[in-house]
Amino acid sequence: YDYIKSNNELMIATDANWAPYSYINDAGEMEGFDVDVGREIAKRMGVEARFITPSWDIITSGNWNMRWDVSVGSMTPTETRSEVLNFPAVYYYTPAGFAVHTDSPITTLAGLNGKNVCTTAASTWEMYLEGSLDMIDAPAFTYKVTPGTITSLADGHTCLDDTRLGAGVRNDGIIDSIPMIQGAIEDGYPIRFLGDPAFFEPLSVATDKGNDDPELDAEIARIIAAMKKDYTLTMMSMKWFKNADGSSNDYTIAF
Amino acid sequence: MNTKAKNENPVISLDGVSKWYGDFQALKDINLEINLKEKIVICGPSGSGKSTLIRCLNRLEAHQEGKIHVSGVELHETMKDVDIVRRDIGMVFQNFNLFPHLTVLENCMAGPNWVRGIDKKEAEKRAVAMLEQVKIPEQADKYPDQLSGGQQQRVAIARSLCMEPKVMLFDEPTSALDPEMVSEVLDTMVELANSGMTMICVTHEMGFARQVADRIIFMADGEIVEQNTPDEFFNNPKSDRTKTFLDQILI
Amino acid sequence: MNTKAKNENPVISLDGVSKWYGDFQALKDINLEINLKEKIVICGPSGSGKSTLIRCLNRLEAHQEGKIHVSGVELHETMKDVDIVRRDIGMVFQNFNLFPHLTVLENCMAGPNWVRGIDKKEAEKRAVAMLEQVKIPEQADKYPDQLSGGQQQRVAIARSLCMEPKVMLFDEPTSALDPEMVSEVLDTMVELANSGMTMICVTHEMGFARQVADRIIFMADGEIVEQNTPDEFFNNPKSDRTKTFLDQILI
Amino acid sequence: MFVDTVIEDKSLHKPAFLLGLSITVLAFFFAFNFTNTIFGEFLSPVIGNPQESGFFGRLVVSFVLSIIFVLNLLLISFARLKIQIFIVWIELFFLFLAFAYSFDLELAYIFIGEPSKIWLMISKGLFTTIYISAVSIAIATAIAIVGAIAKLSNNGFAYAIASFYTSLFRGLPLLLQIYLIYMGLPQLGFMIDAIPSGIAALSLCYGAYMTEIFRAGIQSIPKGQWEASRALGFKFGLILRKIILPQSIPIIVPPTGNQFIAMLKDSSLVSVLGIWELMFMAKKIGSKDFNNLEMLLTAAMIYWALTIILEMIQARIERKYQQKA
Amino acid sequence: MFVDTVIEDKSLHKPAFLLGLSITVLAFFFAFNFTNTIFGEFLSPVIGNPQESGFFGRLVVSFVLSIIFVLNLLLISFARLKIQIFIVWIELFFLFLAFAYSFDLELAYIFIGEPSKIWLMISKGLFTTIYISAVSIAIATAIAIVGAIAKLSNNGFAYAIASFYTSLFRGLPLLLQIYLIYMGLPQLGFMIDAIPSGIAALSLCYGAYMTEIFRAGIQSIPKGQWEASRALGFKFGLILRKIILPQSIPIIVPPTGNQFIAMLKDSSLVSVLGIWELMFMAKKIGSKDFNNLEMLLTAAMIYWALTIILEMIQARIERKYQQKA
Ligand SMILES: Nc1ncnc2c1ncn2[C@@H]1O[C@H](COP(=O)(O)OP(=O)(O)OP(=O)(O)O)[C@@H](O)[C@H]1O
Ligand SMILES: Nc1ncnc2c1ncn2[C@@H]1O[C@H](COP(=O)(O)OP(=O)(O)OP(=O)(O)O)[C@@H](O)[C@H]1O
Ligand SMILES: [Mg+2]
Ligand SMILES: [Mg+2]
Repeated sequence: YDYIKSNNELMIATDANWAPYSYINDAGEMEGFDVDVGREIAKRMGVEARFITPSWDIITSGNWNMRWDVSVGSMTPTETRSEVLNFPAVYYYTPAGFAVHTDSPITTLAGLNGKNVCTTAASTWEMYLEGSLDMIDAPAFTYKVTPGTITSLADGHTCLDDTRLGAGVRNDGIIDSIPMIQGAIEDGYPIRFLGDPAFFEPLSVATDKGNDDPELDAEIARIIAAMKKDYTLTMMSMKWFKNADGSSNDYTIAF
Repeated sequence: MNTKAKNENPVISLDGVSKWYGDFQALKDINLEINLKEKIVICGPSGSGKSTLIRCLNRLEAHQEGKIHVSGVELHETMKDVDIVRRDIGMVFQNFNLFPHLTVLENCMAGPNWVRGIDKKEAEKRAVAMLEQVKIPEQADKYPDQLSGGQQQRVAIARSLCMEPKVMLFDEPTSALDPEMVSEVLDTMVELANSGMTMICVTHEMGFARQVADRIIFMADGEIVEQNTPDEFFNNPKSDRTKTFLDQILI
Repeated sequence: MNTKAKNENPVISLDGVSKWYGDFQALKDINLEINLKEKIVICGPSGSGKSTLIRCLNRLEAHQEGKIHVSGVELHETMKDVDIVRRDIGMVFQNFNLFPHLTVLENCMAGPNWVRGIDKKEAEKRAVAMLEQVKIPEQADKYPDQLSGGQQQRVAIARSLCMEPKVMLFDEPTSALDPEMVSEVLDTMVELANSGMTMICVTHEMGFARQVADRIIFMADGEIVEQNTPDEFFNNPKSDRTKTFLDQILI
Repeated sequence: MFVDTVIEDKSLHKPAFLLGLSITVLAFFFAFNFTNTIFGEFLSPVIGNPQESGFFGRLVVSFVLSIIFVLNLLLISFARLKIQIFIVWIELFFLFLAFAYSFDLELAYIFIGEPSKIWLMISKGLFTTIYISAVSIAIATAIAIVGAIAKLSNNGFAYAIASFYTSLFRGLPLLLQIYLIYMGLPQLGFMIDAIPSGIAALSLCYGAYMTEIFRAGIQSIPKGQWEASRALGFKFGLILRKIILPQSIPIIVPPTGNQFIAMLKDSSLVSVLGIWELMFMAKKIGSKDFNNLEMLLTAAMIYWALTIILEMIQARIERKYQQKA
Repeated sequence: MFVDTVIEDKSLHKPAFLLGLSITVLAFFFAFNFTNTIFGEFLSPVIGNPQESGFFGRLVVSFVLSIIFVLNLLLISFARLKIQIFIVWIELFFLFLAFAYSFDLELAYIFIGEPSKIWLMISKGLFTTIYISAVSIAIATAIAIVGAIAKLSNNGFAYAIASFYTSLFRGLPLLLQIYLIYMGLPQLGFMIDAIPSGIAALSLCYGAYMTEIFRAGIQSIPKGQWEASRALGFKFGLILRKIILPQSIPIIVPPTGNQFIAMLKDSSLVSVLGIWELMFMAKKIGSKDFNNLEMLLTAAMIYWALTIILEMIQARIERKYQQKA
């Protein structure tokens, strides 16, 4: 932590692949909910924020070797991840939900049982479909769908594109984060939500276990708690997570 | 020596043949008839179009004007059966062009077996016979690179003979050879001539020409300047260019 | 003809040299001394070790026993300065080995310019002079592939001469040539011999040997069977093998 | 390839062939229904609403298409060779564009915004891509020469190390090499940044492939060239540089061109280290607005343009060295 | 390469060189602190707790390491060539393993579970990888031969199409090609499954690279071979198959080996289509339990093994065809 102070710079890793969490805006700069949260953490530490964008695999492998200090990248804390990373503070929850093609005959979650559901490979959503989700600090949830086949693709976008081809063509439905599906719908994809959110996953700031720094972890936990308390986080969530009708979502609490 | 027999159904006839490489005219209005069993020797200074002429006969080169008939078939740009004509015309190159990845025997069997459809046994028998005729049956299992130049050239001759051609073309077959090897190749060719093969040879071996040729054709600048029997040609050349050429070559 | 002068500071001396290829002994206990300005012709049947012997002299081949000294420097496996020795020994190969990607002039300039550190102007002047000596200055800007065999071999000689060697080695320099070209190369070599160059030639051109050799060495089976002046060698051969060989070659 | 003097006749100019061709093409266009494409719309004056035109519409569309196709072939066949090639290229290019267009792409997307998306990609990504590729290519070539010499030497250590190297770095996936260098070297006490890691991994991997190419090239030069050079007293490095490598260029260049082109695109793998190169920019910008494919295609066009430049350089080098041989 | 007869002396057997080498190596090991590695632990009887041994510990460790290193070199240098190569390979292999080990990998991980992770990978992934690669390689080779002939022909259409093809498919990133085929063909009315799409994309892309290689190979055969074949009345296909291609093998094989090896690994790109090949299995199994690197390394070892098999086949082919030439 002293190191960060003396450099006057907090290096924040985040995968720039996910609007509206963190992405590259039209001016070619980083922007998004995670980015705002990261900036705020740095501000409250009294240092400058600097973002770098290594791939998800690299961030989650641990052993950061002080290339960056924290990850503010919507990471779900799981048992296995906690072997290499510390999760000092959960800063919001994101709902995961199912969706199907607008022409799909399926109307209830149960309708997806035994069907072909598409999702991102090695994601929490896939673990949910497999019934093997092991989140830490997670709100309670139940497994509501037991698909017949799970099509897991490296890139979640491909699932959305496949669904677009028609109901039952390449899959019968998908599971993804609700904001992501929302974005696709707004972009004109012929899909609709199916049922309520399936589960809420907690998303946390992460630090490197290989370079254990309890002081840093404590500081982050303190800052996140303060940000929750003065509603900074809520404001940010309202700013970034908007529904089609213009209303906003506060994802800092699970319900 | 046979007597010349003009115009009685020639194997090869050229009728006003001209050929250009780009702007340069390599053959100029060539008229020529060659009969079965005739032995023709073509000579002339370098660049006079000798190679070009005989390469037109099996259409390794294309002529642009005039007509060439081989066994009655006209050679032209869009003919379907040039392969069949080529099978009837054996050709021996200055630098042998044996297939280096095949043994001597395989080189000789390739033609009969692959394009004439003769079965392997038969093709091998024929190949061995031809290798015996050129006197190197013992080299059958070697690769071309392991042979001397003279041996390679004799294999090339045997390879052509295996196709049982009606006519053999030779383009300076001895000029890439060490002198010790020239005579062994010439011996082979003389034997072949005596067996009655129709032959057209580009060569400067005047001894060979005297011994076997029915007719000697002298070319210069893409034209046939003179053609005659060897006796007449050597002893009584008609044109001045022939005289100059003979003076140079028979010093 | 010079008289033989033994043991007065030879340029090259071999002392009990033996060489094996695997199990096969190609050179057997060779003892030989060659003096400055001497012209040596080596002959002998194929496979007798002639090429092997002269290739050992500039260490293109390694010998395993005995000692070879060139200008007083011993050739051995781990010598540092083999390059320097090699610069003093020109070598002309049977198949020329010109550098095909360089022009004739560049072929001749390469040695002086790249390894002797002579500047380009000077190297070019020398190259042109040597090309004039071998009588092909007009080919300077062509590439080797555009020359006849005889011309190529003369370029190879010029290329070696540009390094101003003390000794020239020739390994059958005319045996890959068309007969018309043999004499032009031999003429060049005779001229070179007359200019006083130390020369060691493997060749079967016995006319050449008679004309220039101070000593003829006859090899068989990896041994020096006989060495003598040309007169003695041709008219009065001592060993039976020499006689047999001469009978074959001078038919 | 040495072309025969017996050219197949321009079969296109024979009526029978032309008829056969037309019928085949017609059948083809008929089998793959093109009624609902832009052609259908184009012909709507004749066939009415394409969607409802049924069998008749399909027939008309395919008939018109096949007429266009055959006429086109016929016209081109009368042109000179160079012009033929040029026209066919242009037509194929537009076909490709039409294919891409069939994805319902919002092509305007890449030009909107201030700065426009495409400018963003080029300004932020292209330079990095070219820089990384160029440096890696240079290093890989150097490695390849050393590697080829080692593989051809009779020194046990050199041979073993070089052959282990080529085997390992050709054998492991490039992505893993990037990970290992980026994450592994710090464990040994070398802290190495993202761009140097990327360059190191690309150079080592492509160096291994190119070692094999250079080895084959050097091996193809006859022994006599070595002997003649040695006889002139040339040292090893000089022989290699001035005599052997220049002669092996015609053999080395075509597969090396392949490697350069492949490296250009594989350089996008370093984006996993957070390097903002061309592909990274394309993916990240595109995924935000769900215009993935537009951006990917834009990136692809840029790669293609770079490839064509490399191809032209390659062709020029080949022509230069073929003249001399 | 033709090796000179003047061999550099085994410098290793000269005392001065040996001393210099030892000092350099010592300095190297000292500069990169190895005290905290397994070697430190090994020497703890001498230096006490490695963490606290300080300067003395560092010196001892580096001294022991450099002694081992130099002795090892010296011993190997006395062995015969083949054995030298073998030993150096083995040592390098263990060094690589040690390097991988430095990542604190849970190697046991890949063997646990019923069925074990590695078995899962091999049983579900390996076959698919091999199947896809083998089919794609076969198709790519066929395309390459046709492409090379077209590029060398003097037919305007053939040349234009072939050169457009090589340019386009070498120019676009493979991933995009996979997407375009998988998502684009359905738009034209061809529904095509994941595996055929993957195979099509791989074949087309590698076919383009190999076209260039085959073109160079065919071009390298002298004109005389064509003329002699024609004079015997061989038809084009026969000449190519029996005369030209067999002779161009020594030139074609090394770069083609490169392509086969690269294709093996690029086949992993088809995992974006949800095909369960080797890399997909590795990533999927690994990332779930956060044992990414273990699984990646396991996959890498399998790829490497396949690469070595390909290399051995290549070496055998090269040897066979070099004997005849
Ligand atoms: N492929 C070609 N392109 C252009 N010109 C050519 C070609 N082949 C031959 N020529 C030219 O055509 C003329 C005749 O060549 P040809 O090879 O037939 O002569 P030649 O009589 O066989 O001579 P030589 O005795 O040297 O073989 C020469 O001037 C030559 O330069
Ligand atoms: N690289 C080699 N490996 C094995 N044996 C060889 C090698 N080079 C030459 N020999 C053998 O050594 C012997 C002598 O060869 P060398 O080339 O010196 O003979 P030569 O007298 O020059 O014969 P020629 O007149 O045919 O050139 C021959 O029996 C030959 O087979
Ligand atoms: Mg000629
Ligand atoms: Mg010899």
